[in-house]
Amino acid sequence: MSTEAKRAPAQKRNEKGAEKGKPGNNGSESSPANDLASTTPEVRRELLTSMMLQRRFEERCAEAYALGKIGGFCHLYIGQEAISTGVMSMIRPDDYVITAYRDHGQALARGISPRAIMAELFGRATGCSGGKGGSMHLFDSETNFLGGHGIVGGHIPIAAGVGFAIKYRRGNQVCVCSFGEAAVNIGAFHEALNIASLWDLPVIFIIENNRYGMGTAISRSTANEDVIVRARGYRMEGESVDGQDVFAVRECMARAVERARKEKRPTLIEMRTYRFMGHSMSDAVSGTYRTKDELEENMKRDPILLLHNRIYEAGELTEGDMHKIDDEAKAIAQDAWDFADASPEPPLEKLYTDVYADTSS
Amino acid sequence: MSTEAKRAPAQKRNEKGAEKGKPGNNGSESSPANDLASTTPEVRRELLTSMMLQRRFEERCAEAYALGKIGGFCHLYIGQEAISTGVMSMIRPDDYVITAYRDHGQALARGISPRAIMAELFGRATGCSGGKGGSMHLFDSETNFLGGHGIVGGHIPIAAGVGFAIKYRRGNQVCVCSFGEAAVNIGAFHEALNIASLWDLPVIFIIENNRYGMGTAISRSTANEDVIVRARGYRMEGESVDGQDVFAVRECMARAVERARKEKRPTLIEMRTYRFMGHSMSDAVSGTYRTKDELEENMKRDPILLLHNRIYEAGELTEGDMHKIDDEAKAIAQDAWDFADASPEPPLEKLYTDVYADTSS
Amino acid sequence: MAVLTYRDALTQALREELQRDDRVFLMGEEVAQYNGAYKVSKGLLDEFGPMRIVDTPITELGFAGVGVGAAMVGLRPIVEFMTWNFALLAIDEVVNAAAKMLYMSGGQYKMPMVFRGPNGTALQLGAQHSQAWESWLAHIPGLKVCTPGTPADAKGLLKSAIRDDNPVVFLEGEMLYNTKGEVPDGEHIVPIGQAELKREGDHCSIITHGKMVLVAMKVADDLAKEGINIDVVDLRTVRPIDVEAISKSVQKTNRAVVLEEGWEICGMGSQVVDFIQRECFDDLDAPVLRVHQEDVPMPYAKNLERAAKPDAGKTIAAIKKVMYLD
Amino acid sequence: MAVLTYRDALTQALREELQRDDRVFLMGEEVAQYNGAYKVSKGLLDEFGPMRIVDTPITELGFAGVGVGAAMVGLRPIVEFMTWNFALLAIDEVVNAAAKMLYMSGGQYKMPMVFRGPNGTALQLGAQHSQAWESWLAHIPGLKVCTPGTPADAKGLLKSAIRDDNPVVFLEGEMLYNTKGEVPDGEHIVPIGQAELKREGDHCSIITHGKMVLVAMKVADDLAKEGINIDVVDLRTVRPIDVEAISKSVQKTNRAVVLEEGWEICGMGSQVVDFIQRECFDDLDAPVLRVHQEDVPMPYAKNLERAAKPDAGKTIAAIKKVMYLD
Ligand SMILES: Cc1ncc(C[n+]2csc(CCOP(=O)(O)OP(=O)(O)O)c2C)c(N)n1
Ligand SMILES: Cc1ncc(C[n+]2csc(CCOP(=O)(O)OP(=O)(O)O)c2C)c(N)n1
Ligand SMILES: [Mg+2]
Ligand SMILES: [Mg+2]
Repeated sequence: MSTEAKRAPAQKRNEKGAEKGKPGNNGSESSPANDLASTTPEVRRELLTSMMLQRRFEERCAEAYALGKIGGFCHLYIGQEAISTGVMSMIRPDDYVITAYRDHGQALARGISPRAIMAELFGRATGCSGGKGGSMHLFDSETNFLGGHGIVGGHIPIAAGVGFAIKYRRGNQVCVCSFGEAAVNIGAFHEALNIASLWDLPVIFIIENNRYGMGTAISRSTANEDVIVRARGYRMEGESVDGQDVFAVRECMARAVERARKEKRPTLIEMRTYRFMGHSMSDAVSGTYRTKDELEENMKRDPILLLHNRIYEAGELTEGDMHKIDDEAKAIAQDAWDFADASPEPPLEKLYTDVYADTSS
Repeated sequence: MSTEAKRAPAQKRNEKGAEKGKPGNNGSESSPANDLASTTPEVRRELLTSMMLQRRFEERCAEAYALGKIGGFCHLYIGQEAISTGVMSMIRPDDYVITAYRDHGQALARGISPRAIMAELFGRATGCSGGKGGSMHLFDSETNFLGGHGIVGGHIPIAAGVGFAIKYRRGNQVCVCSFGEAAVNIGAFHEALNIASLWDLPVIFIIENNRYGMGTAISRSTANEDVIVRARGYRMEGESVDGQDVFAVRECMARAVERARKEKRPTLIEMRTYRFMGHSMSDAVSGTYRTKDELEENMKRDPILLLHNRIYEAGELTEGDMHKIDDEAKAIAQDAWDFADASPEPPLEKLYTDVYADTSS
Repeated sequence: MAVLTYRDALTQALREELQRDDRVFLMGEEVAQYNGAYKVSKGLLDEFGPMRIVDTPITELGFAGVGVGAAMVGLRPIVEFMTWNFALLAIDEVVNAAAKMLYMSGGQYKMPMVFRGPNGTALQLGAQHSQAWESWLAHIPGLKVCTPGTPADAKGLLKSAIRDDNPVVFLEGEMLYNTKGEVPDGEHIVPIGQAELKREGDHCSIITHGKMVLVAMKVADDLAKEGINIDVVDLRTVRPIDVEAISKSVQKTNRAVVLEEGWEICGMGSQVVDFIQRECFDDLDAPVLRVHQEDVPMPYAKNLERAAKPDAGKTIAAIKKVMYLD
Repeated sequence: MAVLTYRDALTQALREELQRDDRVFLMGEEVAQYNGAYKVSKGLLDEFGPMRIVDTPITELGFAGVGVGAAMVGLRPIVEFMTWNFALLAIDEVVNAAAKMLYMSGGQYKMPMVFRGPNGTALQLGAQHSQAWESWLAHIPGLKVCTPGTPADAKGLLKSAIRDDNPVVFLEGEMLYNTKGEVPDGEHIVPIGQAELKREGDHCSIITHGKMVLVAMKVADDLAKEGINIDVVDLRTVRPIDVEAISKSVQKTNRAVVLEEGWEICGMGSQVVDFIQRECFDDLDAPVLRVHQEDVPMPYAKNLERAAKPDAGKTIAAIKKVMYLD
């Protein structure tokens, strides 16, 4: 099916708003994992395009936040883009995705329209959550994007529930659930992983280990820093992978997806990454909890740079192509900004809608 | 220090109510674990006495419950007495004990007066909790018995807090916290164990694995039945032991107590046991969830029988001695019953006291 | 009409809805193999199998979240809490997830689910097992809250709750399970949000719900002998709350006592009083009085527990006070 | 008197009590190395060290329980929740353990501890991060609940809370931390349970607490210009609640509006209304009206959020209504 894998990136998935820069779906059921993860120049270019879009998009988010166009908490994903892009590139449109509050990158990589996302951050009626959710609560039923959740760990049992529904309906989708490394200490993580393994639910739990929960290093929050060991406690397959390497992410996702679709078993994956910005726009980038040196050291492993170099050295793209990809990303981000900025605020009567559905079965 | 170990059993610890049938304290700091756990005929006799008291006492509880003298939920410990007795025999009076709602055996073994316990079960003013707690909430500040808690897992973080206080004061006590195997799946267990290991707290967490949580076999609640594997996830020492063998319990407790006092490290211990009665007095002993055969098979490993045989075969006690121990236990239980039955209900004004302490620092 | 226990009425509702819609499933501790801690799900495992009658580990937060996730993608979970005391551990999933999902997602994700189980005090279960949570749950927009006091309402409301596309909190009573009452045969539905005038009288209104409905009816019987006629308004659901039914009764009787099982401060009764004084300010001949649990954790001792609970005696005293008969 | 921010007043109280009693310690997420998510514990790690200023993992249930255990054996923990929204995960330890321990143990185990952190709405934080919990917490016997609205009350009440031998819930306001006010120099203590008349007027009473005190003062200023004089009763603590202060004010003004940040149903205001109609039935010239958050989860969009919150405009409208000026 590597042909499908090849064709997939072209496939357009999202209906809302703009039509630009989404990575495709390389999911498949029959072929061996390695095949699935293997890439072609075209796929590699799509991956870079996806990561670049997230980067440029969030740079504009930072700008908009400074201008007061975005309010509340705004958690940027910059530095972790290889994970969202690698993960989303390995699943199907009918699979499910759920994540925490650091959700811009996941949402873009999944294929929610940049316009709808930016409009949501601006609190506009055209936002993917109608302006009611905000940065932490991006939702999009068309791409099975189940949010955007603000309570650390709170969405992990929800992911198990989605897995339960898939099993209940004898479906072969998977549910991908990502969260930070600091969330592994909270009860919801523990309860959900036990249930997912006990009941054989097709859920892929992804720990995005960026080494800090706000200002707390993993060594100060987690008794056993080798978090993946916990998988054994739940009789679950566990893997650790370099989250800055999009190819490594894809390979291990391929195994997890196969496991979920074929064996109906969950997987816990630790993806080692690093947060290049502050915890949120209102937090310092470095300071009491991490040094500038550490930051700079880690920025040398910028996932976009790594992928760029791989592609460039392979001679697949010229400087010109690179600039084109970058310019496109910037253009999409600009388009999203313009769209959001021109969009109306939600009408006041919306305040009282969506509290209750007026339907029943 | 084995002399101290020998003398200890005689030592009387509790002030409240009757003065009978408490196991002693063989705790110590300097001698190797094996020494500590080693027993003499006198100690073995004390252990049997302690276990026999719990058995006879709870047989009367069942009777009192049937007569309506005890109300609410009443969870009997029958079949698990080697654990309470073995554990309590290895700690000091200044150590702390906290457990769940199945607390009669732990309370008796710790040395709370049988009178005060039975009076509590009868809901009388002379009860160890003034009649306000009941079967699930036995408390006794004189023996550092911190309850008696009814929310599954709820007391596990509390135990970590006691360990924190010991560390805060640079003390060398330990806190012993026991709970059922079904509690290992709940968030509070997970959060507490991570904290206890992360902060080096002197807490001994004991899983009393009687294989069922109410009507649910461990295989239906716990993804990895080998629960002790979880200890690794918290970088914690873990041990499994035959909870029907009081000597095995003492030996592994000796190691855990040393670890807590000297290395200030927590331990997770699985003690394999079996519940001979129904989950509570209102639940069936066997039925949809376990067979009569399984029950009978397990009753062959009655911890009291096992200890009795060991002692008897060693020729340390005659039939006569045995009867004497049993008669004493029955007499203490009868005395507790009479004391409780003759005790007054709490005066009505007590309804409004103890809601708030009227003191401040 | 058949006479059923409250328990059997609930079991019937569950069975009928499980038969009617295969997206409906029941999940909770001991609901399957054990037939339910209080036997409400008796026989359902045999009829519907382990995929639809699901025993869970003791992980309230976890399985409440599983329910939320399943509801998000179109199943219709019924999450049973063995008792609502344990639901405190899961309250984040109920309040921060289930109640807000439709709103946060701008209307994209409905939550067709029910959270149910026994609420309030049984007998001598002590402080941690004897709490009534309706005022907490009614506080939360996004939730609906049912508090049936009779077998007929238990069946009719549970069927409505299961069919509702919103998260519905369904509060039962351990002490109610064995009570009996007539239940209409065939399809019996009680709409959420409608109170019922369970007894007519023009001297004083008792506004109540849930378990306390039985106490109110007894009080009405006792006082009838003294020639005092009580209007008993059973709210049946406390969110949404039927303000019109309350006003109608108080405008007729000009006097009201609000009876509830839980604690006083910010209890359901305080909200009912607020509605009454706003809607019936000029109708009231006396301040509205409330009867509720004493402001203490529930004690174990039988005599103390009895004294702590609201009862007929306290209610009658309150009624005589608002009627200036004391 | 020094002029301090609400934040600095809290920091002062913490520092003074940490110095006064070495059994006192502060525990929570980011309280130490990060100086607190809202910088309330700034500098305390340097002064008191890591054993007394303790960073915790993100495990609200776990560290709240750690606080309970430490308090049980004689320490005096101050447990900080980064915000009270997250405390829902820990509510079992607050309600079922801390609030009941003294009672369940028949008076043997005191709970000298404080649970504190920001409560209510900030700016555009969305549904899961914008909730006011005082009515839930005030519902629970065994807890005391403080809701200071000014720097002086923040300092004085926090010191009382830390010295109290009972579990005290201390609700701060993210939007209050930067507000300034005069704080008495030296040992300044505000007793728990005493309201303060923050403004005198005889036309109408505003009963409020916490963040809304500032709104009430603004309303009083605005209305003064129209010749309407408002009595502003700041409850300061909502459990225990100073019913006498409420009655005194309403008996003088014969009119009242209850202003709170949270939701309507079973909110604090409903309880205040209940007290008023019982204590001041014959004094009232109009029904008591309430101002509160709209009955919806908090939306993110700026315009919707503004419309959802209680504010001066809504409060003035309510006052004019009870004064029949509309
Ligand atoms: C239950 C809960 N506690 C605290 C918070 C505040 N908070 C938001 S994010 C965060 C850090 C989470 O770190 P991590 O899980 O590693 O994810 P990351 O931010 O690094 O992506 C904290 C403490 C919260 N949202 N929920
Ligand atoms: C949080 C919570 N959920 C459910 C219950 C009801 N309950 C009481 S005991 C029990 C079973 C616990 O089993 P286990 O932990 O193995 O202890 P055991 O009873 O076997 O000693 C349950 C489900 C409870 N008390 N607390
Ligand atoms: Mg992190
Ligand atoms: Mg068990």
